[in-house]
This record gives sequence, C-alpha cells and structure tokens, in this order.
Amino acid sequence: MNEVFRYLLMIVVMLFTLTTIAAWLIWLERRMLALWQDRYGPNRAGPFGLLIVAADTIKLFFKEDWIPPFAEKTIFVIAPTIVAAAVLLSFVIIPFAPGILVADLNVGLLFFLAMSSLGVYSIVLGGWASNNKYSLLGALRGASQMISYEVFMGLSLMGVVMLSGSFRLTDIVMAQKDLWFVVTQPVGFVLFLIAGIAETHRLPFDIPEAESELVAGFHSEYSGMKFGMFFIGEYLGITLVSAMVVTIFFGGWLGPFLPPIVWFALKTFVFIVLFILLRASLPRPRYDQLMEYGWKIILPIALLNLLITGAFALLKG
Amino acid sequence: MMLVLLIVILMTGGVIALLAGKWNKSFPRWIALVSCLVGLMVLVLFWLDQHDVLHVNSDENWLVQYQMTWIPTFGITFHLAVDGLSLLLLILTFFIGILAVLCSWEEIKTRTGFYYFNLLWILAGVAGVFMAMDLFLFYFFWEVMLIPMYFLIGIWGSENRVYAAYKFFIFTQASGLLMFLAILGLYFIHGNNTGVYTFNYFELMGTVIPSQTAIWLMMGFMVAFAVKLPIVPFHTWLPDAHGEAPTAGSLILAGLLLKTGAYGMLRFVIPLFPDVARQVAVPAMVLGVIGIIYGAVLAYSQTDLKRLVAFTSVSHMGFVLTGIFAFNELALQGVVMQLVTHAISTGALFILAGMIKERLHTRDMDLMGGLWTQMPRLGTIGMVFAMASLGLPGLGSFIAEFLILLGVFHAHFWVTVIAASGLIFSAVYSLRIVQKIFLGPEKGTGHVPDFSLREMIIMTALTVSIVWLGLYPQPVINTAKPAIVRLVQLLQPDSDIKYEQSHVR
Amino acid sequence: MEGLNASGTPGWPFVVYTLLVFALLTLIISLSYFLGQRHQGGASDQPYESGILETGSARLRFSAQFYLVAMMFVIFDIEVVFIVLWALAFHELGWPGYLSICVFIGLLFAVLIYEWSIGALNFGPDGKKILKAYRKLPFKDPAI
Amino acid sequence: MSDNDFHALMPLLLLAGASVLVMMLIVARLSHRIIQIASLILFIVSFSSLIYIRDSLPYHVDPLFVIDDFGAFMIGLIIFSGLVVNVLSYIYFEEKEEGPREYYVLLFLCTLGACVMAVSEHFISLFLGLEILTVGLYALIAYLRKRNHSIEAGIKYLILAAFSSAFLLFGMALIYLQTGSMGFSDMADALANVNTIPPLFLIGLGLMLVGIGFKLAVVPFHMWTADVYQGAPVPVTAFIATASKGGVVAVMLRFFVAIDGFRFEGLVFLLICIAIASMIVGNLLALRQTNIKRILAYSSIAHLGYLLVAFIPGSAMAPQAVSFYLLAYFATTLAAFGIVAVLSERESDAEELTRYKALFWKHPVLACILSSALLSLAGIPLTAGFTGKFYILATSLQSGFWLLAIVLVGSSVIGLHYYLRVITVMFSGINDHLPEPKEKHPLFFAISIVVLSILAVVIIWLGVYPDRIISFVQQFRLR
Amino acid sequence: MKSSVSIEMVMLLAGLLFTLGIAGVIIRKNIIFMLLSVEIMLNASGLAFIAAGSHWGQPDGQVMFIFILAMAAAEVSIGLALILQIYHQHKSLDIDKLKEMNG
Repeated sequence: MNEVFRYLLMIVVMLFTLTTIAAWLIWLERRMLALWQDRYGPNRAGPFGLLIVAADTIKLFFKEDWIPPFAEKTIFVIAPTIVAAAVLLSFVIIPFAPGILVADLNVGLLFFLAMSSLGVYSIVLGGWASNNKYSLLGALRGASQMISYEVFMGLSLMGVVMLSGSFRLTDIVMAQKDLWFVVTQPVGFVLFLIAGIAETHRLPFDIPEAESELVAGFHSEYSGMKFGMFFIGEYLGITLVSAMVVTIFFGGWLGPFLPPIVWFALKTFVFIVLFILLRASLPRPRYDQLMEYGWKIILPIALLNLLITGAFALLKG
Repeated sequence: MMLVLLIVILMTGGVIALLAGKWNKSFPRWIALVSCLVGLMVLVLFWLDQHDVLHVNSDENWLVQYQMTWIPTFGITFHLAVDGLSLLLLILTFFIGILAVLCSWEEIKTRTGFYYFNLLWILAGVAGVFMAMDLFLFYFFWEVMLIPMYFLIGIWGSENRVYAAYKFFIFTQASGLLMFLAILGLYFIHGNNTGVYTFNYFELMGTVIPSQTAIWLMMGFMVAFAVKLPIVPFHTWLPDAHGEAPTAGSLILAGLLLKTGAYGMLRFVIPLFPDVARQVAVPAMVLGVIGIIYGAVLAYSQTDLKRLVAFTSVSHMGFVLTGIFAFNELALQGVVMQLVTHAISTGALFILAGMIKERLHTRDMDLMGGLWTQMPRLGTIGMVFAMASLGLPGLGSFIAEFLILLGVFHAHFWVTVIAASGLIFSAVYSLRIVQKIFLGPEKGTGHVPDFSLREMIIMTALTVSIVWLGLYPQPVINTAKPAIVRLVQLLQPDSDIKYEQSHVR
Repeated sequence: MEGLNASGTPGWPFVVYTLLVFALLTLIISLSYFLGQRHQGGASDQPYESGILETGSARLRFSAQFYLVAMMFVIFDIEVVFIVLWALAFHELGWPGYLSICVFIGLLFAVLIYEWSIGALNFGPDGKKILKAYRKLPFKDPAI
Repeated sequence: MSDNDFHALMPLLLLAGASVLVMMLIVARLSHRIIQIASLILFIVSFSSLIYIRDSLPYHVDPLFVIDDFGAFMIGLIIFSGLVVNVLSYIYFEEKEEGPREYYVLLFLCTLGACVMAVSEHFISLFLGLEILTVGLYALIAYLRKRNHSIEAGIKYLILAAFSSAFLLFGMALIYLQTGSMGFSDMADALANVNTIPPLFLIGLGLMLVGIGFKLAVVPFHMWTADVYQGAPVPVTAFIATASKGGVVAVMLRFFVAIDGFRFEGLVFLLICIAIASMIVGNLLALRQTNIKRILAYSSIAHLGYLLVAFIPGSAMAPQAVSFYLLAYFATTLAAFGIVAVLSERESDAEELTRYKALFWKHPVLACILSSALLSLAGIPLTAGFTGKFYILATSLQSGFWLLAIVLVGSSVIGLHYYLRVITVMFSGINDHLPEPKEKHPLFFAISIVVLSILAVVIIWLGVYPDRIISFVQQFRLR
Repeated sequence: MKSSVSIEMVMLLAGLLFTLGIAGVIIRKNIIFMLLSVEIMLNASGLAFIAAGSHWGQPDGQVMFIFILAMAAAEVSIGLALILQIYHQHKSLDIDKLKEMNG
C-alpha cells in the first residue's frame, strides 16, 4: 500500500513539476535573453517578473479557441497534443534519482527514441491540417529535419549502449560511477546535443517555424491553448533533452555530498541554460545547410565514432 | 556406317545448300541433286550386292546395322538397321528425292538455299525413320521430318499455305507426341519388368504388357501412324496440305511421308503388340475399307486437281491398311508393292498437276480441258498414270492391289468384296481426270508449251519404274520377303519365334 | 508487459502516468474550448498569407527532394536497427561481430558516398541547374 | 563464420562485392561502356569462382546455407543468366534516355538474391534471398520510367509480389509455430514421425504455396505475368523469366525434398491441379497474343507447369529433371529474349509480331537463333527443350503420373501453334526493302550476337548430345 | 504482470490483421491504400513470427521480424517512388485506370 502511494505521489508531483517547469522556463528564457542582450526582460508581475507565467497562462486560456474554417478540424485539434503527450511520456524513463522514476524499462533508450520520433507527427499534421502554404512548408521542412536528425540521434547514443551494454537508463547511469561517458564518448555527446536541438527544433535549428521567412511556419494558424500546447511541448522538450544529456553523458544523479535529486536538477539546469545561450548567440542556418550538415558530416562521424568506440572497447577487453 | 552416311550426306548437303544459297541462286539445287544421287547410288549398289542373299536365304533378315551409344543414362542408342523392307523404302526415298529436286528446279525461285535445306532435311528425317531401331531415335527422326515439311508448305505453298501448314503440323505433332508417350510407357513397363531401361527395339519386342495397358500403348502408336497414313477420321489435314504444298512438297508428302505411317505399323505396331494387333484387326480392316470408298468418292467430287489426287491417296492407303491387318504374306507383299507403286503413280500425278499449274496457273479442273492437243506428251504420260491409279494390269498398282485383295480374301471375305468395289470408284475418278483435263473441248487456255527436257527426264523415270514394277515386280517382292515372312510368323497365335536380329552380318 | 520491464519498477505506474497525461491534455484543450471567446472577423476565414489575399490552394506539389529525405530516413533508420542490435550484444559478439559490423557500416558508407555523388544529398537549389533552365526559357526580344 | 564458410560462399560474396564495386564505379563517373565491361568481368569472375569451390562440395554453412552440387549448379545457371542479361543490356540501354548505370548494381543484387535462394536451407535465408531479388526487380522493371508501361508493370509487380511475400511469410510463421524451427532439416525431424499432416502445417504450406505460386507465376497466380513481361525492359524480362524463377524453383525443391512433402496426398493433389492449370491456361492464353513478350510470358507460365510435372513425383529423378529442364529453359528463354533485346529500338521494344516479318531474310543469324529458341520452347527434337521434356515425361511416367504426362503432351501441342506462328512470321514476307541501317554499337552488337549464338549452340547441343549434362545432373542428391 | 496473453490469441490477432490486409488489397482501388494493406499483411506475418518465436523461446522469430521490417521499408521506398511517377503520368492513383496494356 505504501508503495502504491509513493508511486502515485511521485507521478502527481512529477506531472505538476514538469508542467510548471515548462511554464517557468519561458520566464527563464526571457530573463536570460534579456540579460545577455543587456536589457530587463519581464520584470513587472511579481518578484523578478516571475508571475508573468501565470498571467500568460490565464491569457492563453481565455483566448479564442479558433479553428480556421478551412482547416481539417479533427487533425488540427489533435496535432498539438501529440507533441506534448510524447514529451511528457518520455519522462517516465528518466531516473531523476535512485527510486524516483516511473518505469525502469529495459528498453528505455529505445522508448525515448520512439517517443521523440512521434513529435514529428505533430508538426506534419499540424502544418498540413492548417491548410496554409506557410504551415505546409514549415511542416515539410520540420519533418525532413526531424526525421533526419532522428537517425543521427539514435546512432550517437549507440556508443554509450556499447559501453554500458544496456538500454536501461539506470544501468547507464550506474555505468558512469567511475567515469562519465562524456569523457569516453565526447563525440557522441556533441552529436547527441546537436541532434537533440534539432529534434526539439529549437533555435538555431528552428527551421519549421522560422518566423522571418515562414511567419511561425507550422503553427501559423494556431492560437490560444492549442498554440500553447506546441509551446509547452517545445519547452518540455528542452527539459527532456537536457535531462537525457545529463543521464546519459554526465552521470545522472551521481555526485558527491548533495542529494542525488539535487545533483540531477543542477546538471539539468546547466544544460537548459546552455540551450538558451545557444539561442541567444547563434544565427539560424538555411534549411539546405542544416540538412547537408546532418547527412554529410554528422552521419559519417557518428558511424566512425561507433567503429572507433568498438575497436577501443574490444582492445581494452 | 553406310546407314549413317546416308543421313549425314543429306543433312550436310542441306546445310551446304543453305549456305551456298547466299552466293548463288542455283548452287543449292545442284548440291541437293548431287546429295540425293550419291545416296541413291550407294543404296542401289548395296541392293545389287545384297540381292543374292535376299533371294537365297530368307533367314538373314537384317542386312546391315550400325549401333553407337547416344544417351546411355536413359538407354538410348543411335541404332540403325536395315532389312529388305527398309531398304526398299530407302531406295524409294532417294528416288523420290531426286525427282523432288528436279521438279522444283524452276518452280522455286526465291530463297532457294533454305528451300533445298528443308527438302534435304525432310529426306534425312524420312530416311532416319526407315532405319531407326531405337524407339527414341525413331521418334526423333519422326519429328525431324515434320519441321522442314512445315516450312516447305508454309513458305513456298500457294494461297492458303499457312493454314494448311498449321493443320498438317498440329495433326502430326499431336499424334506424334501421343506416340512418344506410348514409347515412354513401353520403356518404363519394360524397365520395371526387367530392370533394364532401354529404348532398343529388339529388346522391347518381347515385353510382357498387361493387355489393358497394351491396348492403350498400341493406340498411342496407332494414332501417330493413322494420322500419317492417313486413316479416315484423321485424314483431314491431307487434302489441305497436298493442295497447298509446292509440287515437290506434295510429291514428298504422298510419296514418302504417307509411307512412314504404313512402315510404322509394319515395323512397330504389329511386332510390339502382336496380340492387340490381332484383336483390332477387323476394325482396322473396316476402317481401311471405309478409307478406300470414302477417298474414292470424295476424289470424284473434287474440282481441284491436287485435292483430287490427295483423296486418291486416302483411297489407296485404305488398301494398305486393309492389307496390313490381313496378316498374311500375300497381303503384306501387296502392301509393300502398294507403298512403292503409290509413291510413283501418285507422285507422278502430283508432278503433272504441278506442271499444269505452272502452265495454266490454276488447279481448277473446270478451267482445263483439251490439253492433249496442246501437249500430246503430257497427255500421254497423264493417261499412263491415271491408268496406274485405277490399277490397270501391266502397271505396278495392279500387282499391288491384286495381291492385297488376294491376301485379304483369305482373311475376310466381305471386306474383300467391298474393297474390290473401291476399284470401280477408282476407275471412275481416274477416267474423270483424263476426260476433264486432257480430252473434251479446249477452254481457251491459249498456247502452252509441252514438256521440256528436264520434265521429260522426270516423267520417263517415273514411267519406266511403274511399268517395270508392273511387268517384273519380283526384285521388290524378293527383297521384302524375309521381313514379311518374319512378320507373319510372329503373328501366328502359337508362334514362339522372336522377331529379332538373328544373323546380322 | 513482463518482457518489457524485467526489474526495477512495477508496470502499473507507467499506465497510470500515461492515463494522467492524456487526461491532463484533454483537460487543457477542453478548458480552453469552454473559456475561450468567439468572434467572426472579416478575413478570419482566410489563411494567413502575410496579409495578401490567398493565392491558390495550399495543397501544392512539393519537391521530390522531401520524398528522398523520407526514403533515406526509412533506409538508414532501418539499418540503424541492425547497428542497435549489434551494440546491445557488443561484448558477446566480440571481434567477429565487430568485423561484420565493419562490413555493414562500410556498406552504409558506400551507399552514402553513392548518394552524395548522385546529388541526393544536395538539398539546396542547384544554381547551375537553375541558370540552365533560365537560359532555356523563351524570352521575348527586349528590343521589340 | 570460419574461413571455410567464406570459401564456400565465395560466389555469393563476389556478387555482393560486385554490386558495391559497380556502385563505386558509378561514383567515379565512369562511362556506361566501362561499367558494362567491368560488370561483365565481375560476372565472369563470380562464375569461375564456382570452379574454385568445386572440390569442397557439399558444404553446410549452418544454419542458413547448404552448398551442394545442385546448389552450385543452380548458382551457375543463375549467374550465367545474369551474365547474358548483362551483355544484352548495353545495346538496349545505351539508346535510352535514362542513365543505365544503376541498372548494373541492381542486376548484381538480383542475381545475388536468386543465388542465395538457390542454396538456402532455412526460412530466413530463403526470405532474404527472395527479397533481395524482388526488391531489386521492382526497380528494374520500372527502370525506364518515362514509359507508362514500365511504371504500370512495376507497380503491378510490386503490389502483387509484396502481397505474395506476405502470404509466404505468414505461411512460414505458421510452419515455424508448428515445428519450432525454421531450418529445413530440423523441420523435417519434427515432421518425421507424422503421417497425417498437421492442420496448422497444412495451412502454412498452403499459404507458402500461394506465395511461391505468385513468384513462379503459375495458374491461378499468374495474372501479373503478361503485363510485367510486356512493361519491363527486355533484358529485365529475360531475367525475370529465368533467374528469378530458377532460384524459387530450387529452394522450393529443396524444401519439399527436405520435409518430404510428397507423402502428403492433399498437397500433391494441389500441386497437380496447379501444374495442369498452368500448362493448359498458359498455352491457351498465349494463342491469341500478337506481342512476342506476352507470348513468351504465357509460354513461361506453361513451362513452369511443365517443370512442376517433373517436380511432383518427388522421386530421385525429380531434381535431375528439374535441373536439366531449367538449364534448357534458361538457355532457350535467354536466347529468345536476347533476340528481342537486340532488335529493340530507342522508342519501342521489338515486341509486336509484325516487327519480325521477314526477319530471316534481313538477319538470318538472329532469325535462326530465335527459331531454334522457339522450337526448343515448343519441344521439338534436336533442341534442348525436347530433351528436357523427355526427361520430365520420363520422370512423371516412372512414378506413374500418367495424367500429368498426357496433359503435358496435349498442352505442348497447343503451344506449338503459337511458337510456329512466330516462326512463320519470320520466314514470311520477301526481302524487298532497304538494307538495315548500320548497327550503332558494333562491338557490343558483335558480343551480343556471339553470346546468343553460343546459347543457340547450347540449345542444339543439349538436344543432340545431352549425355554429358544428364550424367552430371544425375549426381544431384538432395536428401 | 505474468504474461496472460496466450499464443492462440496473438495468432488470432495476426490472422485477423492478415485477413484485413487481404481484404484491403482486394477491395481498395487506390494504390496507396493497397500498399498500406500489403504493409499490414507483412506486419501481421511479423507478429506471427514473434509469437511463434516466443512460443518456442527462440530469438529466431524476432530476427525474422527485423528482416521483414527492413524489407517492408525497402518495398515502401520503391512503391512510393513508383506511385509518384504514376501520379505524375496518369494524374490518378486508381489501379483500374492502369490498363494501358491489353491482355
């Protein structure tokens, strides 16, 4: 009974935290960008403007629930929920700390890859259902970008799988007791990070939205809470990728002195900030540059990385 | 070795003719003529050499043979052998072959190389059929003679040639394949009985076959030969093929291909299935008689000269069938005579038809008439062979039909009576030929030239032979005798004599 | 579910979590449906095209290049499956497995090089091609 | 995999390597001519590797492959037909708009697939081989994509082949469920003591038969054949007609012999029905065609029916007869399609019968080769087809399948009709028009003619003196 | 959570999917849907293989499934390419309209 209660509590807390974090990240991003651009950012509502998040949420809820008459209605509504659901579901496999995880799947990594590839449906269906040229173009670009980087993301993780011998994330974390995988798999880490950014179509890889050319791309026609859903999905995605990077390459909860959950949160926070920093500092590449970069550079490097890792691991015994 | 040589001469001659046709239109016909002449010469010398043996000692049945393994895994050998019957038919083959080359001398103007290639290969196939003593080999040659014949009709025939060629080919091929099935059946029954899988004729001869199966197997053989012969329900290809074929084609069809059917019955059906053969003797004779009457009646009602002659063949071959199933020496001698004389007389009629067509450009007898005055020599010869066809004493056909009727009389009285009445019909249609073409009023055909030297040679050769056969048939009878005697002995219900290669030298 | 989840946690929290996620999302969407306002503006039934009137349908034919990407994804992703399996059983397979995967990856490289060489990996517009097509266009003589 | 395994699988490895090599040649932007010659050499090398492995037969590469005499023979046949197709392709494709280079990669892959099937003794290798073959064929069939027929044929083949693959797979799954193994020999062990056929196994086998039936294009699974034959480029059609079917036949034979499927009467009855239907329907449908590719398509249906006649008795003679007939059929079909390919022009294939009018007077050599091929297909003595048919008849009669033999004979008579029609067309007409324009690629034209002449010689040789080959195929033991 | 799904049920499901696929191929006229139906059939067989493999406790079934997956992917790649061409040429995906060849 106790066990059941613990799990239920954990689930509820997790969901709550995640949704809050997603909202709170918006504030964080705006503040950080302002910081680096030498301006204030949101600073009126509440201390440091923290309450702007609540204000935004309320506003979104009361916005018109607009479904364009020319859109494919059902798909139009379902599309944004897919990405949110997929990302939220991905969190079940992340070991925040020993004992704090929902499902310790032995195919954890595959589950993560599977869920992250579901995200592409959101973009394609949303863009297509909007029946708008910008949206469609955004959707197409988004789709090709995401499925391309999907391949590299999977490949970049295989080095870690080889070293740890498991898809289970707890095993992977435990395998880093002595040495983080970022040391043995630096290339894998870099590739994964790049692929992760591309998967979440964050800046600088936000080609599906590209407001300057496609005016918000696949979600041009979206507004209100359905738009909010895409938004939540994106920020949850940042969190997810950061958490995965931490789990896979930076030893997860492992760390001296502090409680594991704090270590995990700290490390994740660093990467979230890194995401925001990247947005602030890098220009957006063209679609063709991004794709060619992926296929012509990342893919060969990822494959070579595997071979080299394999050879080293076998030589070591 | 001589036997192989005969086939090789024809086949290589054919290939050389085909190649030579590229250079010059007239090379091929010379090559063809030379090959046939060489073959005939070889055979005639051999015959003269063997004549004494045949005359004196009728035990020595097989004159010469040649054997060589071919596909040993299946017990297939390249086995050729010749007895008197084969020898006669072989000589006939080369004789008709020469005539065929001669009569297409001017007729064929296009693609001569390929034409003579086909002609020689037909002859090779026929010769092979008359010599093969291995059933597989026999079937092989049986097919080899078909394809070139198909081309001969299909390419150089007259207007309706493609249809006729198809019909000829499908009929003969279908029946041939049935025969092949029967051969295979025999092969396996023999193999299962004895453990020796072979296509050798002599070994297969004594095979013990369950009577029910034997009937089916014999029917397989019989159908193939019946189509070739042709026996009445299977004859429909014949008028078309004869009608449409070029002159040489008709000549070979009538002179040789029909003979292969009769030869097959004599050589294979009766020796391999003597018991069954006895069972079906009466129905077969009845079919033969039907053929005689039916052929004659239809011959009478034709207006197309070549078709008329074709139907006379049906009628004559009815005699052959009747004679074969009479199972006595007289009748069988008659059959052999009939084979030879029919080849000559009918062949001559076809050649005449060809010559007339060359001059008048028609085969329709309604458009002919009074040709005698125009071409007295042609008329005379035509008269001779019309008489031969009706069986005038003094000409070869008379001897043949007389012997057959005599033999059949011993076996079956009523059949003889009806068959004899067929002679009356033959008189009717033969006289009609003479009356419509050579006599009567002229039909405004204009001036037409009489025989040229080449045509004269052909006709002289044919006339001499038919007269010779009518006056002195003894060499033929002597030659065929040993084979026939054996056959008759084999057919005695209580005979234990095996029809095998007794003393081959 | 047993095979999926050999140790560690029980399966039901996963199910509960999934259900909760969907419930939450449904709630958010439906709440906004009830709370949101309604209006009907002049151009609200037209797709947004930067303020100009709609030109043609949004169901356009698009470049086959996108199709090519999809195919490349399908093929490479399937091949990744084989690599994944190898990675998982990496230690058991040892050197023979390593050699095999070397051949396999070598093949992938060969395919990649091939695709590169035939231009399947050129996603941007090809300037030379465009120029060529442009030159072929039948222009009116400016003098007339 | 030990060194010996590599040794034994040499031909397959060479083929696989060849496809990659050709791909790299394409990358190096070499000309069609060089690629053609290179692939010709590669085919010859793979073919001669058979001589190299000859001494180590039979060899088992557990659990997937067994390379025995029969397997090596089939591989040889398949590679040889790949080689011939390769030779024929230059003239055919050089004229076409589409770049012909990738064609060679696919050709190697398809050949590889067929070879893999021919030596597989496991469902997995069977399936892999089959799919390497068919997936390659999809692309090959639709290779000339500017032609409507090509695409149409491609999609028809794709849908039906995938459809049949699904049947095959489901059948395999059921059999696997029943026997607990996918290797033929283990399967046979599991079934050794079974006298009545287990229902699951029967259903599985039935589904597999549907799948195989589609691939072999036997009645009633033949509806794709004519369209695909017509729509595909001629060399590809030749490949479909020969290599792709050869591999399937080989593996089917191996499978049936291994599990001794011939003892189940229901199954044999089913096969008999299929064989009879194929022979009759194939020949009848061919009668009214005027397109030579379609004629050959229907004739191939009938020929697969003939092949089944040799297959059904399941006696020791069956593999021999099948091997011999396949050899004869391969040589013949390749020769026939070879002529069609050589005569084809840039815009259209030489498929209408009218194109063949008076061919004998224009191109006597080509006409003679085609005639000998057609006569061999018809089963006329002096040709390979006759000996093959004789072998088949002997096999079926030895085991007492009279009905099959009679139907075979009867349907060959129907078949004669349309083969003869083509021949008649070739010999009819008179040489009264202008001489043919000069051949565009004299070197490759000459090579093609030489190869086709060799095929014609093989056809005649097998018809006249088949003993060498017969005693060779008699060594085949599948059990 | 002990596995309570019996082999029969899985096979039944596979069979059902397979039949569904057959029906789809036969009834549908649109080539894309036919291709989809074929894919369903292929996956049904894959499912059957996995079930059979787990029934015997062997990995063979899964191995086969992966191969099926790979093959289906290749098939779809080519199939879609052909469909693109067909649409390009015929402006229709109706299989009944593809009757250029007479037979």
